[in-house]
Amino acid sequence: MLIMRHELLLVAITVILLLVEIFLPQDKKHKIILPAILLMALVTIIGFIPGPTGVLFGGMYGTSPLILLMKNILNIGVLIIFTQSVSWLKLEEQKEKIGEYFVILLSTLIGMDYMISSGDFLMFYLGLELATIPLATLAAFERFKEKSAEAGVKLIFTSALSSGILLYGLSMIYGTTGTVYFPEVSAAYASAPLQILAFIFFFAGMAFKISLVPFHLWAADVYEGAPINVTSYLSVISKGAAVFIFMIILYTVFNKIALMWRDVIYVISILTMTLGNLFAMRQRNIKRFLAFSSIAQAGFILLGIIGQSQLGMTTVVYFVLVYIFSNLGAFGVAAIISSKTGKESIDDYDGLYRTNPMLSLTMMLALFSLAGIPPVAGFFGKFFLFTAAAKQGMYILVFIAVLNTIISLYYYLLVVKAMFLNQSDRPITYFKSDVYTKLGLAMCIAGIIIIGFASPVYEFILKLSYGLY
Amino acid sequence: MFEGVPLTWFLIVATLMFFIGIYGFLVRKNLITILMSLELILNSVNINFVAFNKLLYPQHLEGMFFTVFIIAVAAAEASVAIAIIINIYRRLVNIDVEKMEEMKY
Amino acid sequence: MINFGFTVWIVLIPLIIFVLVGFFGNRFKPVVSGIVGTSGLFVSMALSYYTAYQYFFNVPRVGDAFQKLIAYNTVWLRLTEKLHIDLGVLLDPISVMMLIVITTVSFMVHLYSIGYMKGEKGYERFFSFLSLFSFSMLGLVIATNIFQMYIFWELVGVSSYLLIGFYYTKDTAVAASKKAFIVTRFADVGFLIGILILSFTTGTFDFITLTDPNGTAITQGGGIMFLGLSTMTWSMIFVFMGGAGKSAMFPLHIWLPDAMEGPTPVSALIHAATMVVAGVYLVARMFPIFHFSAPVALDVVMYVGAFSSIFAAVIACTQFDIKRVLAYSTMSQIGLMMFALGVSGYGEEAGLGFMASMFHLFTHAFFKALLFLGAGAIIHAVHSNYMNEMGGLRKHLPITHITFLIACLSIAGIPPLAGFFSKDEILAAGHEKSLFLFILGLTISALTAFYMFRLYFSIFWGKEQNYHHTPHEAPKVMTIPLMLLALGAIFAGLLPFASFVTSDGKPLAMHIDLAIAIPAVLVGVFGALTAMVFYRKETNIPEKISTALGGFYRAAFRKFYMDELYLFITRKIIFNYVSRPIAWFDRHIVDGSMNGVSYVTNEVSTRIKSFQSGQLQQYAWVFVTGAVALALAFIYLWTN
Amino acid sequence: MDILTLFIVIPVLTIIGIVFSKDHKQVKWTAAIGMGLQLIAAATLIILFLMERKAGNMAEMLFVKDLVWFPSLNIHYLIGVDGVSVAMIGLTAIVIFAGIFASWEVEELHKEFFITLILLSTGVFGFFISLDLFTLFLFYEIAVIPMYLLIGIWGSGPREYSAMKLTLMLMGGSALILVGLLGLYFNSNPSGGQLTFSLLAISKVHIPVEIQKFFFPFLFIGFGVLGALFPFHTWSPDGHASAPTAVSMLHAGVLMKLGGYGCFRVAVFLLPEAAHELGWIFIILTTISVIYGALGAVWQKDLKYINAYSSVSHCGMVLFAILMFNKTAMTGAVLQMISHGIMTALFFALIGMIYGRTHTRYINEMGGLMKVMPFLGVAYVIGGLASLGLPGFSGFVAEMTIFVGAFQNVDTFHRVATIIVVSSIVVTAVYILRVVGILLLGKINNEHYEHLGDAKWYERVSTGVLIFGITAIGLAPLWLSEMISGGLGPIIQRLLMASPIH
Repeated sequence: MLIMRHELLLVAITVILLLVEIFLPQDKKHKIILPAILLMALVTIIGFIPGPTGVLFGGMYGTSPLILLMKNILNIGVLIIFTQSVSWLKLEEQKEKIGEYFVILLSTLIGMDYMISSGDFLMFYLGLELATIPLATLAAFERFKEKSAEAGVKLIFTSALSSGILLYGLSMIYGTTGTVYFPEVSAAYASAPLQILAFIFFFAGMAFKISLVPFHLWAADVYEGAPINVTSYLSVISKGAAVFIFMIILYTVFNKIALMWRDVIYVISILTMTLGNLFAMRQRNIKRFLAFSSIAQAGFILLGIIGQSQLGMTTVVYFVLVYIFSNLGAFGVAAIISSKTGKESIDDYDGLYRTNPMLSLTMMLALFSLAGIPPVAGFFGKFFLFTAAAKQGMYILVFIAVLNTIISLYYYLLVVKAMFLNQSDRPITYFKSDVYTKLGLAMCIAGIIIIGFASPVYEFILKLSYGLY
Repeated sequence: MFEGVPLTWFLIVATLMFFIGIYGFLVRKNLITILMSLELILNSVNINFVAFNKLLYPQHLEGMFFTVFIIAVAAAEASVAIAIIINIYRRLVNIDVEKMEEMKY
Repeated sequence: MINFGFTVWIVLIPLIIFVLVGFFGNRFKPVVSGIVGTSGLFVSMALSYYTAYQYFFNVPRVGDAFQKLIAYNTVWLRLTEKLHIDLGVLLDPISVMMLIVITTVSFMVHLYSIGYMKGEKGYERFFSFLSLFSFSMLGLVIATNIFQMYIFWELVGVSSYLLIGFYYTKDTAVAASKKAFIVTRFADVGFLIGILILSFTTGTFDFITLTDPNGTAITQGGGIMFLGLSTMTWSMIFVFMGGAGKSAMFPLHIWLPDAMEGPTPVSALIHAATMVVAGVYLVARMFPIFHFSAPVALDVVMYVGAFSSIFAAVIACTQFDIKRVLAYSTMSQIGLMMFALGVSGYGEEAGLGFMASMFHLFTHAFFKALLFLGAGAIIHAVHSNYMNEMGGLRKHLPITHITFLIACLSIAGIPPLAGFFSKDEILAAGHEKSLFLFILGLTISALTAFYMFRLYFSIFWGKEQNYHHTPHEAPKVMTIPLMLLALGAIFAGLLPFASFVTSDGKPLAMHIDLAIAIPAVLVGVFGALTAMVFYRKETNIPEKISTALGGFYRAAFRKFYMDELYLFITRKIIFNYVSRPIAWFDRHIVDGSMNGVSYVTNEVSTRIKSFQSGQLQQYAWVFVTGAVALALAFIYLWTN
Repeated sequence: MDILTLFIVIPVLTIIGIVFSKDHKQVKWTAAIGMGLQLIAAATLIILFLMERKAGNMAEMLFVKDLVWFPSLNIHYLIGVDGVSVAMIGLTAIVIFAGIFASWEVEELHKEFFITLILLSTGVFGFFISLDLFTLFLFYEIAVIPMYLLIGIWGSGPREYSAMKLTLMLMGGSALILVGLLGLYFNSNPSGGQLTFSLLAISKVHIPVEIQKFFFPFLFIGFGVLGALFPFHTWSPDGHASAPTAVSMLHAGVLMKLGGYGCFRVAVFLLPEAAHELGWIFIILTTISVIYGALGAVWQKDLKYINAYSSVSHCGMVLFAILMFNKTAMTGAVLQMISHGIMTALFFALIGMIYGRTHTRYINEMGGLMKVMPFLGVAYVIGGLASLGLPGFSGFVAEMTIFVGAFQNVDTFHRVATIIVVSSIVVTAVYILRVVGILLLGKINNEHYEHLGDAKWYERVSTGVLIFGITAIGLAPLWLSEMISGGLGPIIQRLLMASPIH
């Protein structure tokens, strides 16, 4: 019972929120915000309490300390997103749908938890679908904006197609190995052509979720169309979860054909980093800009996965943690600005420092962390990723990755330039942000600054990741 | 009556359905018909699963379970897709997939 | 044997004055800094006379040769294990002689400029720079090692730059000072390369080990051949290049005439007596190496010296600016000194050339300084530099007239005066080497006599010009140095110079060989008479002769177009065809390539913009083809 | 709290002090006091170091402190100093102290200006004391990034363009260094033991020559980009021209020395065989950059460009001397780093002050300023003569050590390169005197320059400190050169062992 505590707790609070939402009168819907955040905080804290781990449902569901850590990281991310979406939820259009937002978000989180701790492809598929389908509704959340509707359509259709291709791959796996349980599949797996086809189709399905290059085209439009908090959720939590399960499956199920998928990832990561950066250079809309930046970051994460070692796994988990804090920092600022002033273009950020300095400092720190500049955590994250890749002797790949960090530094500095250097006659006027946003941004800044220097964080992850490999 | 039909025939039919579905997805203009081609893809995978389970590994029924769940999930997916299509229709008064390109480059 | 530690003060006093006057001069009345500067120099002069007396008379001699004494030495900078730069005081005949010359002339010039510079703006700045110059020149002379000499060599170059550019509001003065510094700087690079080669082959900077005839440096220095000449010869040629730059020898002489832009006392001190002889002193200091290890370099010294001397003498005859005439005469006389060193051998008798050159340096310092100070007094009175604007001044400036005459006689080599003795020794040394050189020497002395007396007669005799206010004799404080220097010019020749300063330290019997003396005097008198005929009264003979000589005269007058050549090289070649293209290259090619990289990335990103077309089906198409392509590629790769 | 970490703590405390100070005056004085303390700390460090050495403590690194940071990757906060790094810390302290006084009149966002400036200097101090490659790289990047904000916000002219170009090129360099560091890390223990980032440990290990030859270009060009190696120097003229005074002082004076120090401490010390093999390529590049920088400076019109090109030339000389692989030349390289650091800082300070008065940096528009501002004029002439290599100033000491050191190599290739570099001092003389002649001497060609004021007290402090620095080293260089050459023992020994007997 206790083994599945993360999912059960989430289900519990979802049900509680549903009940609360039913009994709230029409005009008091915003009352649900405080309990939702408190409950989420409670779940996050309880998640950290060490407890038993093991296998349930005859191998379909299995947890290990690392998987628990991954779930806790996702919980922290969702908590920050909740705090950041408050000012958006209080707007006029979302007044009566606040409860739905929380419930749907939590259900996708439950789906991700199941996906991460899945022991066989069926549970993995169910978790995946539970994580993606509700997201489409969230993407289309703002009913009065065409962009949001278009984003919803694009998301639901491409995700359906990708799950179709994924399933075709799974069926081939089942066909060739006769089983869907991970341990048995990995035992029976050889590099027969059909099995390679199956792996590639599985890879395509996952690549869609992590928005790796040939499968990333949906990301930019959906990120731009969806409401900003949903975009941050998509780019951080859904991508993080997908990365986690992708890595686990690669290391456990497909370890027999490790040499093969290492080359696949080598090619894809170069493509992703370069194309992500090339597109991000030209963006003027902050959401689309952060979309392409997160695509490029996905390319960097692949460097860790290519490490194929305990070091690789640790650096990926560590980088995702740092990535969550830095990305949510940037998205938090963009969210509060867009909800308060409706402005979403980088040119509107001109002269931001002179009007509200604290916001622009947070944005700068977040961007520097994304770019990998010391002393913030991003530098450590990126450096360790490169160490993992270099451990495999792939110095050329590291060099290409490092060149890409320079291009990424260029467009991150473009935003910093807008905020600090450019003068503007009508900058975004000063506004006070509410308590929740301040709390959310404070958590991000704390994360960015502390995780870098605090070596115990990295060491803790390393200790946990002995099991899997 | 299945004893006579070998596994390969099933696979051929499934693959054909799969690629017809993809072709439909890429070519059709109306969102609903795209949704239909999606269902086609999912059902082709069901055939695959059932065929493999029945003919190759009859002793335990993972394939069947898989198919049941796929059908359930496909239903959920279809319902959400149609809801969004209705939402699009309310906003753009048409559901031509080429018109939906406000966000690009 | 007395301790010569005090000699350090000879050098340090001018430095202290430079610092004091430099920082606090403008707080007091100008004349205060004048007095402070002059008294400081007086103390140095007294000390150096005392040192000379002690050195020449009280120091025991080994095998009756003067010994090189290290009075003081500290390590300034340690380079490699063997090579270290020290700062110290080295006393030996030539350095003590130079101490006397520098301090005396410097004191006279200090005294003179109290009067000359009265009323000038930046009076204290002038005196601080003068003491800076004296400090660096004294430092150069008493150097214990070649690197210390190089250090003070540069300091001398800078102080001459500062002093030439004293009237810094005058553009010509600024240009002249810049030219002087750059040309000497160019020569110093040669000097530095010479030092580097020398130090690498011999492994030491120290003069004593370097110049000891049977020391390690000379005996095994020859060694490796490089492009036909031994490394020692190469190093000596480069070292001489440094000396040639400072002493305005032929290829590097262009800065000396322009250096006349500086105030006249500066020209008197720097461009007559001290700085320009630094090159001669350098060759004298390194003479044993020149003689034993690099005879070829010695010949180079001789030819350069001879040619510069004749070249300058010819130009001097055509110039009208009296300071330019004196400048070219200095160049010619120094050419003679170099020539004398070039022809000299080593040892008692063979070292005649060496002794003659030093002797000429000694006497030349006095009468050339006198000539320049005299010229200063004349310019002070007439407010113009040009000969043709002067005439008949002997009535107005009696003292200057007499002292100027003595100096002219002395430089022309008329017997009782100092010039005769030293020039006679040079001609004797030249005679020993070869007859042709002796004749060359004679022609140079003739030309010298001619242009000196051309100068004398056209200033003091000839028609009186209409001066806007009648020229008045210079004040007392200016005429006293003139008279003292005149005494020097007269009696310096009588000193038994050979018993003190010789190539190997052993005294040399000095005798006047009539066979050389008579032709020299005759030639001198002949030159003077021709000048008298030309210029004593208003005649048109000079114009007729100059038109007769035609092209040659015009070329000589235009200084053989050397200035234009240098200007062409620096202005045209270096500026337009070297540094401008480099600046352009840097801005466009190197910088351009960096910008090009960023341009290409931007271009690529706009070009692939359409990849993200917004069409859902296009996304799906890329999705499927991507997956299928990946699958086919890896199936193909992995199955066979 | 050992003395070395003090160099990180003092700037951080100053930054905190500035954050809490209210008006412009308080900000300025906190910054000044902070950096004054830093200068005192540097002086005490030098004295302590010399006493320690005199007391016979011949350990390679002194005041070593080792805190484990990431146990699994064996990353330590390992700090320690030898002769060279003590000298560089002294240089940084002087330049930042003068920089603070040179930016006394920064009005716009003055609090942020001083914070970023001191953050930059923290990065530099950290760089010079750290012995662990990871911490070294961390401080290196901290020192580079504030440049963007400093040039971008407070700069002049095409500031965005040059700020972006400078940051991207320097980060490009640091990218190369990163690859090199990882290469070193993964080859730091061929016998299969615990991999380490520590400089001292890697220097004890023999890395196979093939691997060395692969990583040496990465490291040398990486650090060379900051040390103005020939093709990668183009950020320096633009960057300095549009940077504010204190920033270009600190940048040209100290940051460019980070490049030289990095080449010397990481590239050559840890990969000696590769240094010998590939050294000749970089000798050609550095010789070009020496002559190229000098000749480039002759043609420039803008004061800052002239100084920027001269910095390229002098820094090229530093890298050239490092590649000579003998003790004298390397001591000369470090001396040149220090002397050029102070000199360029002096030049940029004066240019800033002149620009503050005449509001133009084009030399033909100005003239005869000596009469109007004698103090600045004299200071400029002193700076010019020092950079010219006049004895009595540090320039001469450094250049002579380099030339004598460079001459120790016998083969003609080295000799020709040395002679070219030696002849560069003539070109230096040409452009220095050209500027002094046009700018200071001659008649005033613009009537409303007549009433320009001379240097205020804080400008005198700033230039005074720097001029004292140059003359002190120039007159009594023995203690400094002994200290530096003391620190060079191990690297020279390694180079000798590694040098192929040809």
